[in-house]
Amino acid sequence: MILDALSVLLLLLGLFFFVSGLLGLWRFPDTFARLHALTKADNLGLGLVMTGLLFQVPDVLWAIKFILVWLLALVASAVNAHLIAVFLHRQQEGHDESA
Amino acid sequence: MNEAASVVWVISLPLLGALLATVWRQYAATIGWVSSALTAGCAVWLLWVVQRAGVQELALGGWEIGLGISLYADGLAAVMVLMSSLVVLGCSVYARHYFRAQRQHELFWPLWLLLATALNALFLAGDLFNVYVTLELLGISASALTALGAKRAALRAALRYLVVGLLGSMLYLMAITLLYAAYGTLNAVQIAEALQVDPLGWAALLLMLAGLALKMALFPLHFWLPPAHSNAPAPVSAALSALVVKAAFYLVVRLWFEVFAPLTTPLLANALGALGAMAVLWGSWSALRAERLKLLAAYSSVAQLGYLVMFFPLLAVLEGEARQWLFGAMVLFALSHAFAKSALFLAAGILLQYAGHDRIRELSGTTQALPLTTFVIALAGIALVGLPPSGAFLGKWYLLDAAFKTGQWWWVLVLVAGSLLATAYVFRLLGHAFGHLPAVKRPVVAATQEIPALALALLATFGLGLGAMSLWSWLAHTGTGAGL
Amino acid sequence: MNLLDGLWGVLDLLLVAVLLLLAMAAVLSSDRRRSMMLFIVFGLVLALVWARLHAPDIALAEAAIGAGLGGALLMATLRRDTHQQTDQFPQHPVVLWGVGVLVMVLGTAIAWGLFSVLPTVEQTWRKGAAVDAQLAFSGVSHPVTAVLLNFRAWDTLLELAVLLAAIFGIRALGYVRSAYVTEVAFSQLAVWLVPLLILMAGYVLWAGAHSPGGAFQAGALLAGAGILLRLAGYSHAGLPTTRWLVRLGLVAGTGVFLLVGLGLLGWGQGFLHYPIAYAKWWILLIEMLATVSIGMTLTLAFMGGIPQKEAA
Amino acid sequence: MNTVLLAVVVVLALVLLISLLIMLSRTRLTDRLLAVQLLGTLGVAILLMLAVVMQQRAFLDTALVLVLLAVVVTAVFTHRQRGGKS
Repeated sequence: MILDALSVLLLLLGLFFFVSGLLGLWRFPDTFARLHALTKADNLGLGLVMTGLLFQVPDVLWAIKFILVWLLALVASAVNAHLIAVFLHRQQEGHDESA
Repeated sequence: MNEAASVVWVISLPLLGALLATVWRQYAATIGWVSSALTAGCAVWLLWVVQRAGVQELALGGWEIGLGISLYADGLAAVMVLMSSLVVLGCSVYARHYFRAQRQHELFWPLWLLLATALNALFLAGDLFNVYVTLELLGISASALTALGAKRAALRAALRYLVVGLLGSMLYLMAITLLYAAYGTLNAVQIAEALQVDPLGWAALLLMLAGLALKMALFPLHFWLPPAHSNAPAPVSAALSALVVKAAFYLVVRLWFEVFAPLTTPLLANALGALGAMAVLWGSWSALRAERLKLLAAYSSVAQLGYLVMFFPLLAVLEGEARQWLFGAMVLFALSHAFAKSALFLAAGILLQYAGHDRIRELSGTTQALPLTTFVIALAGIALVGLPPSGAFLGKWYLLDAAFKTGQWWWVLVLVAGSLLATAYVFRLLGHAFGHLPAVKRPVVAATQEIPALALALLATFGLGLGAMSLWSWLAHTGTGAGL
Repeated sequence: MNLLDGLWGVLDLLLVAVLLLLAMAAVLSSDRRRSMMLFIVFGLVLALVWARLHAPDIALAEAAIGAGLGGALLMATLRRDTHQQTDQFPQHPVVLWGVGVLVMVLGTAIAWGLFSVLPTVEQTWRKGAAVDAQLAFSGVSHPVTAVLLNFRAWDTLLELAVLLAAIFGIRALGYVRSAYVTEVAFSQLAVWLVPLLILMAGYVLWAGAHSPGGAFQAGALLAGAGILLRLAGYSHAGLPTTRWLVRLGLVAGTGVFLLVGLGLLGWGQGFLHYPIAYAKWWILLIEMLATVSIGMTLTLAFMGGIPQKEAA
Repeated sequence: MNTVLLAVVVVLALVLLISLLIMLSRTRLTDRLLAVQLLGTLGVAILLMLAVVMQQRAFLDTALVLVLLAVVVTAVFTHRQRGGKS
């Protein structure tokens, strides 16, 4: 019961971060700021959702896979954010007219 | 080896050839024509097996049919496989000396053999989803081969051809989804047995007909055919016009007369026949006005497919013996067109190589320079018009006969008008070709290019005409799906 | 219980709304880059929908091939397409009306057919439980793999041939390969990701015997690794530098599949008829080579052909 | 508990819908790319939740594949070609 409550709490926190990421995407003035808000949101949001779910899994193999997904998502989101930032930077420097 | 193995070999040999030609690129041409020749041999074997031992049904993997896939070879399928293998063989021999650029050579052979695999696999498929897979292979290899034409127009035509082909396959796939959801099997015979006259059946029939009409370029969905068929390399054009559209027609025949037989009403058949009639008139008229020989040949294909569809309304009302003979005549007409049209395209390729263009107005002197090629064009023309002794003559004659017998005289008008137009475009072509030019240089033409074209043209006229009776009677009486 | 059903209903509605919105936006958008981004998201949401429909196999395939690799290939195509010309279909009003009517008729036919089949589809599925009955004799314990590699192996064999035709088609279009600018930071990250992708491919292949997975998904992951290597500055994307070895790799899957089938025929078993005792091993062999072939084909599709010597 | 989890999934799907609408309203390419990233993460989160609710371990593999290939897609999209063309 306590585990369930904890799980719900974490899930709600995760949701909060997702929603704030959404707000960031919507309201933040320039793209770098949006990038910043977004990366935070989806790493933390996904992390919290994942942790919340950890209390609900049937066996330890599930738990390992959950953590694996999250770790990979961290790596992936770091790479993604870097790529997007470089792309954006290049655009703003005027290297790229096609976008 | 047991007799049913022939079914497997006519599909496996070209596929094996395609794989070998990919890896051993320097021997690709040799691998190509050797495997085509072996396939043709196996196709004869298959026909012999079917003639002797009746319908061959092979459950692949040893699973019960329905769970596993079956290959199904009856008389119609065996004849189509033989037709396709012979045309492929002719074009393969021709193609050895056709391509100049190394890159084209390297890409042509694997794709060409994959096309041959797809055709034979399609003719022999007993499973409707398997048919879809073969349609995919056929569509992709055919449009890739069209792109080998290398000109910008060819690339554009190839891409459009690809998109149209995918659209057709998609419609067909949707129909299969519906049928599978309703009957829980993909096997054609099992679906035919279970099929009921209900909205689902109608929807499936409509979707399949629409998809396949697109693929066989039935008027008014023929818009993609002339650019694709006229811009592809000559051996590819030959196969596209002679075989690929015919594969779609073959599927329509199978679905119409076997799977969906309870749903097909004379009204629907007449609607199809009307489209066919318009295809005949429009295709022949456009062929008459075409500036280029290959464009003429492509438009003539639109018309010839129209004739094939015009058999449907008459088959819908005839019964018994007369219907069987008419069915045989339709197959004979399809065969005749396959050989004639491939010969015409191969001849056009020779002309294009030596004259540098195929503009009909400027063909004067062709007879002097390329007598054999002109002869091939004339023979192919005989079959396209439907003059005796070609196979098409028998087909048209019997169509005429059936139209009178059933009192549907309006088809006769279309038939006569189409034939007159065909005569006009063939004689316009020959008229220009026979134009005399002073001092024409005789180019050296590789015999391996002219002989296959001649052989195919002879098959269309004398072969099918004089040897037709036994084949016709066999088609009418055994194994064809007509009686199913 | 009622609340649960209600929530499922709301979720379904939301997913359908998202899917429809995406599809319409992707088709109607005039900017092709935008369309493709929408298409990729479409693949992602479609994977969710398949998951919701209890179809984990298709969800996995959609994630790997539809959203992931398909997206990468589309992007690559768009970037190679330097001339911004579009092939306009005829705009004549008669043609447009004709197409419109045809689409309406076919759409109605599909809807009509679907509505008539929906009430009975469950029964049909129960009746057609032949796969489960024969699963024990197929050599694998996952029904989808059993269908793909054993019951309907012929379809899969031909599908592999379709991939082969596709790669030749891409070559026939004669794309100009452009070189990529390599960035150090990206190359460092790619070095981390490539082994992960290969490991994951191995896992997905192995998992296919007993749970969703298999050669096509694993091949897509391998191709993902190849694409990353290509972008990170490896001109051959990890493929062999000997050209005939590449070609051998391309045909390996189809080739072994066909040779096993024909070999069994020669053995007296029948085409593609595995003996029960060895079925598992034949399937494993075929799947492994098919994975390699699919991975190489998709990587080459991204690159536009077998790499030539590239200027530094 | 499943009801609660499913409710969270519904909210996540709602967020997905809204981010899609934001994405459609944006004209700049990078903004759209950002939105795609958010959509991807939301998709993964929904898949993880569905895995627990529907007791399907296979969805975890799907999530892994999505995460890994998302990088490939972004890399292809943002990578620069020689000659300054992007």
